[in-house]
Amino acid sequence: MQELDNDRLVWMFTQMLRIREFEERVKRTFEEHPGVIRGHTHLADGAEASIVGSLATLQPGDQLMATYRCHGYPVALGTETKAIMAEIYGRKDGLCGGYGGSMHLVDPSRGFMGTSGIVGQGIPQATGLGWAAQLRSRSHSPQVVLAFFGDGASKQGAFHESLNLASLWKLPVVYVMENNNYNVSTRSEQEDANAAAGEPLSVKAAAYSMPGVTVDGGDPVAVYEVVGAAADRARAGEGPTLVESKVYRLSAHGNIIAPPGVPLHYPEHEAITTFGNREEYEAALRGDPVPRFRARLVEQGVLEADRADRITEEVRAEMDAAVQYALDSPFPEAETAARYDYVYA
Amino acid sequence: MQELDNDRLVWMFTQMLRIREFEERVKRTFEEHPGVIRGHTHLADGAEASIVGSLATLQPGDQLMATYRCHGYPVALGTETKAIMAEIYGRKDGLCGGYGGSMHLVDPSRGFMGTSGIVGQGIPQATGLGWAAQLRSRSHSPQVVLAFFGDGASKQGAFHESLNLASLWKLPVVYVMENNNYNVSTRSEQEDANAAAGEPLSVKAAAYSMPGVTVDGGDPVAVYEVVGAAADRARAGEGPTLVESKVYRLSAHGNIIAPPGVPLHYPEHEAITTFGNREEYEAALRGDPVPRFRARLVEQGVLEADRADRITEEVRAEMDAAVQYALDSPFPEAETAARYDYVYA
Amino acid sequence: MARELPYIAAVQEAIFEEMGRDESVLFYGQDVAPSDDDNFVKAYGRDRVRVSPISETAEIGMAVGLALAGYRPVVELLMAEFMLVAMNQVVNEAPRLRYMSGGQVKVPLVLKAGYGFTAGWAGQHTGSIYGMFMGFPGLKIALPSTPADAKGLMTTAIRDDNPVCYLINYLLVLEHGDVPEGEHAVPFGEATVRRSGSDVTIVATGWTVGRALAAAQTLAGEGIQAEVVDPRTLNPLDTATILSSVEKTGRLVLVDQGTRHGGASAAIAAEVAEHGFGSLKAPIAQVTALDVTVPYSEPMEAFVLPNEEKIAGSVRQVLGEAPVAA
Amino acid sequence: MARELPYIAAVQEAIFEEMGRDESVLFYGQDVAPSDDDNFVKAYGRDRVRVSPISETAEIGMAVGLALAGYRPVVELLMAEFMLVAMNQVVNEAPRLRYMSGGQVKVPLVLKAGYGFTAGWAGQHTGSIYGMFMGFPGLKIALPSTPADAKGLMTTAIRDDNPVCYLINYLLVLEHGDVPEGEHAVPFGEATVRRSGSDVTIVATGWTVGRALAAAQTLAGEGIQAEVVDPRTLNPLDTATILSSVEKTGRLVLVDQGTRHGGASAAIAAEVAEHGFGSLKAPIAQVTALDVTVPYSEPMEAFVLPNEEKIAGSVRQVLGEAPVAA
Ligand SMILES: Cc1ncc(C[n+]2csc(CCOP(=O)(O)OP(=O)(O)O)c2C)c(N)n1
Ligand SMILES: Cc1ncc(C[n+]2csc(CCOP(=O)(O)OP(=O)(O)O)c2C)c(N)n1
Ligand SMILES: [Mg+2]
Ligand SMILES: [Mg+2]
Repeated sequence: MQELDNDRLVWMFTQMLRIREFEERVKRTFEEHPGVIRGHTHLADGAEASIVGSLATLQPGDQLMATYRCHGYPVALGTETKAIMAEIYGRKDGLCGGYGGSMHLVDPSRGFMGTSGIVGQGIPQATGLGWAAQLRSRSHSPQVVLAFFGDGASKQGAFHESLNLASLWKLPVVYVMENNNYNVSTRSEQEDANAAAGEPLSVKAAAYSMPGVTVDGGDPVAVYEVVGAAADRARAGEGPTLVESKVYRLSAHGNIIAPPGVPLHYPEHEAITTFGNREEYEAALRGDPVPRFRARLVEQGVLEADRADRITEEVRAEMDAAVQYALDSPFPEAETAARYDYVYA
Repeated sequence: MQELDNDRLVWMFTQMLRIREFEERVKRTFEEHPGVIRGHTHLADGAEASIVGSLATLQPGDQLMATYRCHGYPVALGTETKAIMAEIYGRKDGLCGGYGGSMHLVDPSRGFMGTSGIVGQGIPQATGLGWAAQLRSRSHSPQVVLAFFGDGASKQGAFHESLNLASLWKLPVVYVMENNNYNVSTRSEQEDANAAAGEPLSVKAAAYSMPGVTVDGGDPVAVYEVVGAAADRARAGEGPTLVESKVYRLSAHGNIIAPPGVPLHYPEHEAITTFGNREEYEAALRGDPVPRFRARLVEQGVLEADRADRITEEVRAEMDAAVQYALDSPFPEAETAARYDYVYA
Repeated sequence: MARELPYIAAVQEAIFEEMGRDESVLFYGQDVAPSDDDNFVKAYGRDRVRVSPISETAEIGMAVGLALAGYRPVVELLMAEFMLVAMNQVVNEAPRLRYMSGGQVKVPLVLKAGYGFTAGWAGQHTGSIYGMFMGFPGLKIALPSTPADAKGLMTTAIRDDNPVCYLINYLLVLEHGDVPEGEHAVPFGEATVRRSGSDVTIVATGWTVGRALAAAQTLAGEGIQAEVVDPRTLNPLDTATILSSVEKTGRLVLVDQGTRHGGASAAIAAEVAEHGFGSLKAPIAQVTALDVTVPYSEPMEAFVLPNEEKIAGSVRQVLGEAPVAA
Repeated sequence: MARELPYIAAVQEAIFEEMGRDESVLFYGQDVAPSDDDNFVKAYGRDRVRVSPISETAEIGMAVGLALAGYRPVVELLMAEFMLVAMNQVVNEAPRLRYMSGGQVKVPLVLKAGYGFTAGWAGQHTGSIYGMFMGFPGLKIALPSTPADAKGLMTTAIRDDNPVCYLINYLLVLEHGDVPEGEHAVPFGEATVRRSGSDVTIVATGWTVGRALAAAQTLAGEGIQAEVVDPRTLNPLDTATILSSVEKTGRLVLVDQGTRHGGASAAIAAEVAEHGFGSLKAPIAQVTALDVTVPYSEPMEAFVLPNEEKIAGSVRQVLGEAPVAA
């Protein structure tokens, strides 16, 4: 694991900000351009530190998989935000040509091998990437796979089966559970026996004889260190690790679910709408990882306040341009739905 | 949990013997009456102490579920062995009228709610019985459900999902894993990360914040005590327990798998056929729980040798009669396959 | 007395009322009442109403166990695809246990799930996959297309002593319609004729019923009288009503939100090609979704789906065909 | 050069040979080579040949990941029912990822499983459930009925850049037949005519091909010439060959080891009722398994299945039917 020098720290801050500003624009699209986004979107706001801290450990050739809550990864990996936004808007110039949409971003050229919209189902796929990485590591430098998923996903059989196999075969995978304490509107302690007992979810690692670590997912450096150590271990052939990264989702699970014709929007967070607990949500806002990290870097003299402002402006301009690009992009021709060369390779 | 008095100990020995003698006859049927048993049978020889020690904890109203390796439970519960054998022979007088066969014994009148032939799939079903038992316990005496399954089954997602739920809801279920160290011809340490690390499989309980206990499944009294304590805990509303009961399967996984026309038989144990390890198998034979328990009872003066012999003779006569009864029982009328009142209630 | 209700409210009303009538009815699933401030919880308590983890295999498997123990669980599964992770429980356990036991047990349970959410939900959430449940004797399948049926079929599903896949069409959830107050049960296995006509029979389910009726309206303007039949349940399938309609019209167009080989319309075509062949004056046409995964982008998504124009076009085509020479 | 091999050996030979030709082919699954004393392990090593836990969701999900990373996994799944616990990976992941990605990825993998083991394997292990895979564009389905095809279709399955369900009929595993030595690939989507005839077309797959040929033999003695067509793959489905046979014979009997509404024969009936209607001189008959779970006891099990007599009887019936009056 490499030391984080100042440039890298600033890069991390920048990526966190890029994710945040991207997601804000996705969210605002529902207000500013009603009807432009359809279906279901899920935002990464609140998880930026966890995502960036994790991705900062990647080396060339490494790969990752994620869930429907997937915008943040390709943004940080360098996929063009124009292409991501155009995908979310269902446009021809979208990352997946409009075939995939918000839940199904894929950018193999950057190691982002895709997502599953079905809870937990990306975990075994990432484990398969791990086997492939193990084989590639025989002839290349050691490679690692990051598997991202939610706390709720750890109650799917797929989680259990995959972690056992990865540990047994010492696959170079780091399982990063982004624990935001909610499955849609259900709280962890309502659905997880460990959580109900006040235990961290990383104790589940014991069932797979693998290390389990819990980390503050709001601190990108802490995440970097924990995921980095796990990645080093994986590269050394010592097998997988379960990392529980504690985050707070700052938006509702997703936009409202409604049939065509009903204007979509983001409701308030479930802490408020389901449990009437506005204080929980506001405490989370006060601990927002993006301003927190900015303040820390400024305080530590890593980043000057006006440089931070400049970065912020640049990022905002990038994201505004992404929105405009996506709005201007044409829809795919209807008949291209019948591209059977996309059905069968 | 009740003290095991001498009568109860003798009852336990008798049930173990009944299971053993029953299974021996199933096995011998392949030699003595070729073609009479079809499909796939799985024997409980070696697991008698575990089964009987577990079932000895049951109280009226309690229920259980098991796997395809299911002959032993109803034998010990008092289901007529004639009816069980007739089912295995596909006869009209079979326990399930010939519809189910060896893998699908059911006797709801004795709390034996059935089996699944699909690995792990009975576990959530037993968990559902546990919810029902929890509800019944509100108005009746506290009731318990035993869920039996193999070591291999603990690598199915169904295991993981069920144990979490049971712990979360404090369902009165005892999960009894019969660990015979094999999935067909694969050894536990080849497929289980805990086993590969030399850990007991009961450590998996940590992932569900429930107690996990490992017990010598060759000792019916030890099993009785461990399962009994777990059942007491369940009845007290304190939730489920995972019990790993270590047994050795004394026959091959099942009879050979072959299409119609090929005579079926039981091959040697996989320790020998797959791994060439005859010593492992012979050591297991030397530790055979049935003679071991007999010797112990005789030695402790609980059971006189000649009474044990008499019991043995009675049991053998019962099982011979079961075979004869099953051989004599007619086949179901072919057209009764179309009993649509069995398809739809 | 009937009043207007949205389809989804009619479904919930049926569950709520059945829970009031029968203590053995339980209701649980993901995001079912995480807060105690919920009508179901307030009326029936936490013993009977629970929120569960994202564990479909356990959720459905538990339903099987509960049913064996004498309860009538209704499991909220949100979307039909989520049953795929637990498909063995759905098709290889629940519907088989009674038969395998020689009639000793019964397995009354309801798997409530949505399907066909072609509203930008993209590749993994939009499947009209009801056809894949049709090959499993013992498993009933209900596909309500109106608010009244949504209530009536749910009532029947809960009372049925067998496992039922009760499939909500997500595109219809806010459709309003008259729904009877109080007890309302629609029998399984009885198709309904949504519109009478003498020239062609259109069979449609769920959301496509509305598309078929719209097409029939257009066709009426051209002097073509289409009869629209809604089977309402795929198992049991009321072939008698379909056959007698085809006997009258001599022509059959099948509409399916699912893919062409996916099951429902193909099964109906096969029944009619065998048992109603003598009535047929033209080929049986299928208007199904294209054989692709549903794409996200709106124009592509629309292109994939059956619609009024495709249905009307297909009707015109089967009417244009000359009667078959012997 | 061909030599006699049992069907199951032909399958294994294809895998073995493809592994020799292409390093990216991997082979794993439950009870695949637990001992190192195994030909696959000796030839290709533990990097490429592994025994896995009873974890179908992980096994199949890993195959998807491996395929995305450029490998060609062949997963041993033993019996088709065991895929039911992992059905989302099979039908909602593997076949959709390419399309959803706008063609960016491909997912070459083979799911090898048995089906139809109606030999006393009772309710949960005997399903002929291939039909339920037919509604998922992107997912190919191969059903070899001879040792030569067993080899040739496996070779093609491994080379195919898409997910393939390769389904072994368990009743055929010891059937012997000529199998070409060395490279042998049977193309997907090409039905084969197993017997020519002019009076009726019988379409059959897997184990039922033999039953259909036996029935055809019997019928020949009565002066009836049946043509027996084996589609070999259900997706792609070679409707052209079936249609041209029906054009010649005017009559169609479909044989299916699965249930009546389960998919395969219904889908074929629907295709012909739409595209071959003009050729039909009689109803399309389906000879399928009864709509029950397969019972254990031999006489009941036999009663449930299609067989020579039922097929021959059905052929006589469609030939007895008067040509349809217009
Ligand atoms: C198998 C399955 N069941 C249910 C759903 C519906 N669903 C979508 S997201 C979600 C919550 C997931 O929670 P978690 O894993 O914690 O991830 P988060 O959304 O909080 O990031 C649920 C229940 C699904 N997509 N797949
Ligand atoms: C889901 C599933 N996968 C595979 C099988 C095939 N199978 C039947 S028994 C068995 C081994 C089970 O091992 P274990 O759970 O340890 O039970 P045991 O047979 O040793 O009692 C396997 C793999 C199955 N029946 N179901
Ligand atoms: Mg979460
Ligand atoms: Mg075992």
